[in-house]
Amino acid sequence: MATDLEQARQSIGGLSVESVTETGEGRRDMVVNMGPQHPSTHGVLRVVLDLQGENIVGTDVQIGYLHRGIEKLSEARTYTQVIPLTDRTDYTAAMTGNQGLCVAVERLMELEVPPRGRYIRTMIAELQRLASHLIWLGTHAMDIGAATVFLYCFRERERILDFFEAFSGARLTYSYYRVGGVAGDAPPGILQQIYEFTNYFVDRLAENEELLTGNDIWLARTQGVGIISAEEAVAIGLTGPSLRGSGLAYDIRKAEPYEAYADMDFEIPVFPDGDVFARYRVRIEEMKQSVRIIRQCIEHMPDGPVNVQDSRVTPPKREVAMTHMESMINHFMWNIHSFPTPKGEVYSAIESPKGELGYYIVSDGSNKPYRLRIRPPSFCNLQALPLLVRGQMIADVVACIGSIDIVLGEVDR
Amino acid sequence: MEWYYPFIVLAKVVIVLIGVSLAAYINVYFFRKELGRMQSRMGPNRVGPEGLLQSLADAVKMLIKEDTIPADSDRLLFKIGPALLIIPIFVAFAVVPFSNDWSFGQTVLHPVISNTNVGLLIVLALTSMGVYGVVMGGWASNNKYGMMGSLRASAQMISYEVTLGLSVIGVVMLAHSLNLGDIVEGQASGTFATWYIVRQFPAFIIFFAGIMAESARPPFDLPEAESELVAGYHVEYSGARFFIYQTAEWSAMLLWVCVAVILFFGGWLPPFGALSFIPGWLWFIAKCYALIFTIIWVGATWPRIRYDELMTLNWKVFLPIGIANFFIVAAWKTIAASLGVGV
Amino acid sequence: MGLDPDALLDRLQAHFPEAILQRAVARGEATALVRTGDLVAVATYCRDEGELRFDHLSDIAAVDWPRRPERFDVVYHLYSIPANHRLRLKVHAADGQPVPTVTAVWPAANWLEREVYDLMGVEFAGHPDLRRIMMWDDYPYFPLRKEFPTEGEPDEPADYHVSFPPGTERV
Amino acid sequence: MAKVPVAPMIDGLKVTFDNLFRPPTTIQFPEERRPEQARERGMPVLRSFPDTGECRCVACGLCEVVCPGHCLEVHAQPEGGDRRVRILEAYILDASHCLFCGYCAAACPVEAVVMSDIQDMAGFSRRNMIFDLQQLMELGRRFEPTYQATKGAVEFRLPDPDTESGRLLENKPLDLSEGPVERPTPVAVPVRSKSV
Repeated sequence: MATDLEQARQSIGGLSVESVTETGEGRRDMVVNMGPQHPSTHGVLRVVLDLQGENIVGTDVQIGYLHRGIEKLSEARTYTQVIPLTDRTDYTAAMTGNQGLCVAVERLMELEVPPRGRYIRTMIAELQRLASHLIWLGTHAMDIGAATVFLYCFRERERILDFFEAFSGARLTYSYYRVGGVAGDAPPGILQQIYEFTNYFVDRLAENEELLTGNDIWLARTQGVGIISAEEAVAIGLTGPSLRGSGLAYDIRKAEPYEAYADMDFEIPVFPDGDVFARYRVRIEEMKQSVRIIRQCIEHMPDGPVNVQDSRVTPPKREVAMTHMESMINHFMWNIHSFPTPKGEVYSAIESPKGELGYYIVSDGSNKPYRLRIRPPSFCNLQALPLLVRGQMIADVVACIGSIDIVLGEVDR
Repeated sequence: MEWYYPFIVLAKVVIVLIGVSLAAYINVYFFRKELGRMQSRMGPNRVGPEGLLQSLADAVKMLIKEDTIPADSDRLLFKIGPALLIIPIFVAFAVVPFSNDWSFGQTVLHPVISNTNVGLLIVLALTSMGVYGVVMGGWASNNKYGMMGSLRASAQMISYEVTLGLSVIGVVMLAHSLNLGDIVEGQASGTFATWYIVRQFPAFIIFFAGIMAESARPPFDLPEAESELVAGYHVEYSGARFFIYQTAEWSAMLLWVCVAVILFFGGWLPPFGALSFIPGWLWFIAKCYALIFTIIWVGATWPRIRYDELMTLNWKVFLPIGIANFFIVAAWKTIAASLGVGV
Repeated sequence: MGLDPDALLDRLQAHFPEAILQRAVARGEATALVRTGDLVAVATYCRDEGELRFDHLSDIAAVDWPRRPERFDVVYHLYSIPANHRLRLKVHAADGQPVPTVTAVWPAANWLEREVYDLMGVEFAGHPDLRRIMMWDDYPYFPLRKEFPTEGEPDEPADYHVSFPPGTERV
Repeated sequence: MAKVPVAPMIDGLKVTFDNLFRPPTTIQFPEERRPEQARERGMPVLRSFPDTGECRCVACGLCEVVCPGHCLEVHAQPEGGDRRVRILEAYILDASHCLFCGYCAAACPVEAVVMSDIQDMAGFSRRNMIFDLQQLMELGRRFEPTYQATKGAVEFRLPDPDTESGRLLENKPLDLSEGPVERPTPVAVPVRSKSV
């Protein structure tokens, strides 16, 4: 167990946390590679921990094991073809990956999605938030040792995936959003089922909360663990529920409403403590708010088209494709060339379940993005991990990783 | 002493060994099934009817798997680690009485291998030995997670030995004996009101937590906490040696449950005199499984406790309660003796 | 929303008449091209000035324009949580010309700059820990540059893609 | 852990105990399956005409173009010296690169390639994931009844019947007076299919 001083890398996000590796009390006994194969690093995260006993004196987070070059691949694909790639970024919330891209392209092309499309997209996004938070809750609880919650959460999530399958035909990589709308209108009867599901879900969420929120062991494991102050959180780039757990009410759904969020009545849960428990509470309360939004969407679901009425971006109908020479040419041209976008650049951010999901698109006027940059919330949130775990124990590292809700597919892209 | 006496002992040993091993596998099945149903799953249901042969299939699988020894490990310690854990536990079953005495005419058969006067001490002493197996296994595997697991295990088991020992002192003082059979007889009055769980409830809570920590059941499964230490002290073990570790863990739980039933739940005694037509060994088994059910239930519900909290809980909560319990029982006995009241 | 884009840029230009080389407003987004040497000063001003208060660095991206002498755009997306407005800062950088780091202004820039360095090859002067972050340490290319082929460099280890001429028997 | 475990922990025990008596939510997968959704996007397969057994594919190559994963290959040969007539020579799907996005099915003008309900594909070799024309047609024949049953809902990209997006130029509305044809046939275009 010789300590390799060469590995003493202190990557602590530029904040001045003094290195305690080799001096005096902060002596390091052991270097442990947590990951890339470890049950609770949520994929292929590698955390190099400098340990003194079970206490952590240094952290180096290493990523890149899942890097697939999605940004590079996008440059060789039309905007429509990029949509399936965005599924593969945050695969626990693939809908929001689609959504982020589509909102950005719509902003680039200055399109206005019709109301029904916006409502469906909002509802789907909130269902996706539920599904994503359920995975987070399950894995977070399992990391802390409550394996039962994990299975309960997946039980509820299956129901949501059933809805997604009815909408899109897939259970994980949906590719459901389209530029200017969605791929298809809601199947008949599904809205009623979703409404009934929300009632069921609220009960089940209360059950999960009973297992965790008041439990003394859970409190002992989460309260006062992984504290990050609001100033530090902003400085290190935390967004989403992780930031709101530090007491800052920054939510893009309120700050810069997109889709139909301007019409919705909901609150932004904020807890000021900045510890693991606060972030847990934020997400639990957020699920309740998501249920509210879903219900409002269904109650006020407008009629009409779900796609923008613009022949530039809306795919032609197949029925007419084979009836007329020109319509067939149009069909082929649209499918081969997709649609061009005006020259320019746009940065559009949406509130994904993990935080601020930004798409920066530079267009050179062609049908493919000249440069497509994804601002991944997980990536920026993971950067805060060394701050969260200072002075904690190994068991807390696991709790902290869970509490910032990272997905390595999005971190590495 | 009759000539056949050694054969009877030998027969008892064989029966207990087989019975304990069998019970360990039944427990694994019971555990999986109960956990499955609590988690809205089905549990094993593929191998055999209702999955009854799942544990057997797992055992066969583990026994025929390749047995790997990591490079640069301490091969000797790595090999004897599992044995050091399992042997003391099986030996300790020698002093556990499973039922009341059976009489065949003139002959009385004690359903215990060794009806010794210091049975409880032997159990405590032997189970303390088990920690060496864990420490050796974890340390010899030359794995950091294994070492941390074994460090945690040693600290946890040694600490909880203390409170465990302390919690049974009250029972021993009330029963005036360290013989496990006598402790059960000390609770006999026809109803469950004289069981020591009623008179020694705080001691039982400590004892219960202690046995969960000793047998590393969740929420005290820190030595092998899979989300932190991957698999803890047996992270490098595979095949037959892993199988021995698993068997030892389940047997240890069984042993502790048996002891708990004897100490606090009146062993084979029925809860009401009217129910005494049911044989004692059935009562014993029923009580054991009720306790195992509870252990699994708690493990399925509560999150894992953190290492420092585990220690805090032991030394700052359980130890003072145990000491207070000891003094209260001692004072009560002294007062009662001076008043001439039986206890 | 907070300040409108034009007012934002006016304020910035008033304070840095030299350093702001260009300004643009498109689709409600304000963009300022900053002289590379003045980046840290502008960034600090953006963060600290009373009405701007860009406390949140959303993103750092780099865009490659191979035919331009200063071929890289490094793009900083700023957001102000208290004031709720956004600003895009841009600097130009030639190949091999380092860009001053903003890690001292926003610690969040640490990984973002590392990623830009890793994938685009823009160096950041003064960065505390400029290592590769996605690719492995001795990887020889910068994969997001335009000259890097999408399918990977030819001398990389062969990937799993197999081409199947028609009639190939399936194994 | 300064406090003694209190009521909330007992509440948690109640939850797990309640679940002990609820029916399990899992299903026994290979024997039981979830009800299939009409829009299910499984593996792409090729349909053929039931009467002649010929593949519907007209070798236009549109699916190859729209595929984001570049997993489709359509090989066509001009018949004789006539460049206007293309014969489908080979159709190769590399399912290990397939994203299951359904773009090929959406783009196909003759509904030849469709997304089937085949979800459980597994093989011991990467080459097992490569399907040729005959295999895709065989799978398509098996899928045909399901396709007919769920056809309406599979129509995946038609958000609104009022969308006049079929027109080529915005100022030149399309004449739809003929009404939609009942079954699109390859005869309508100057290409024809021929299975190899």
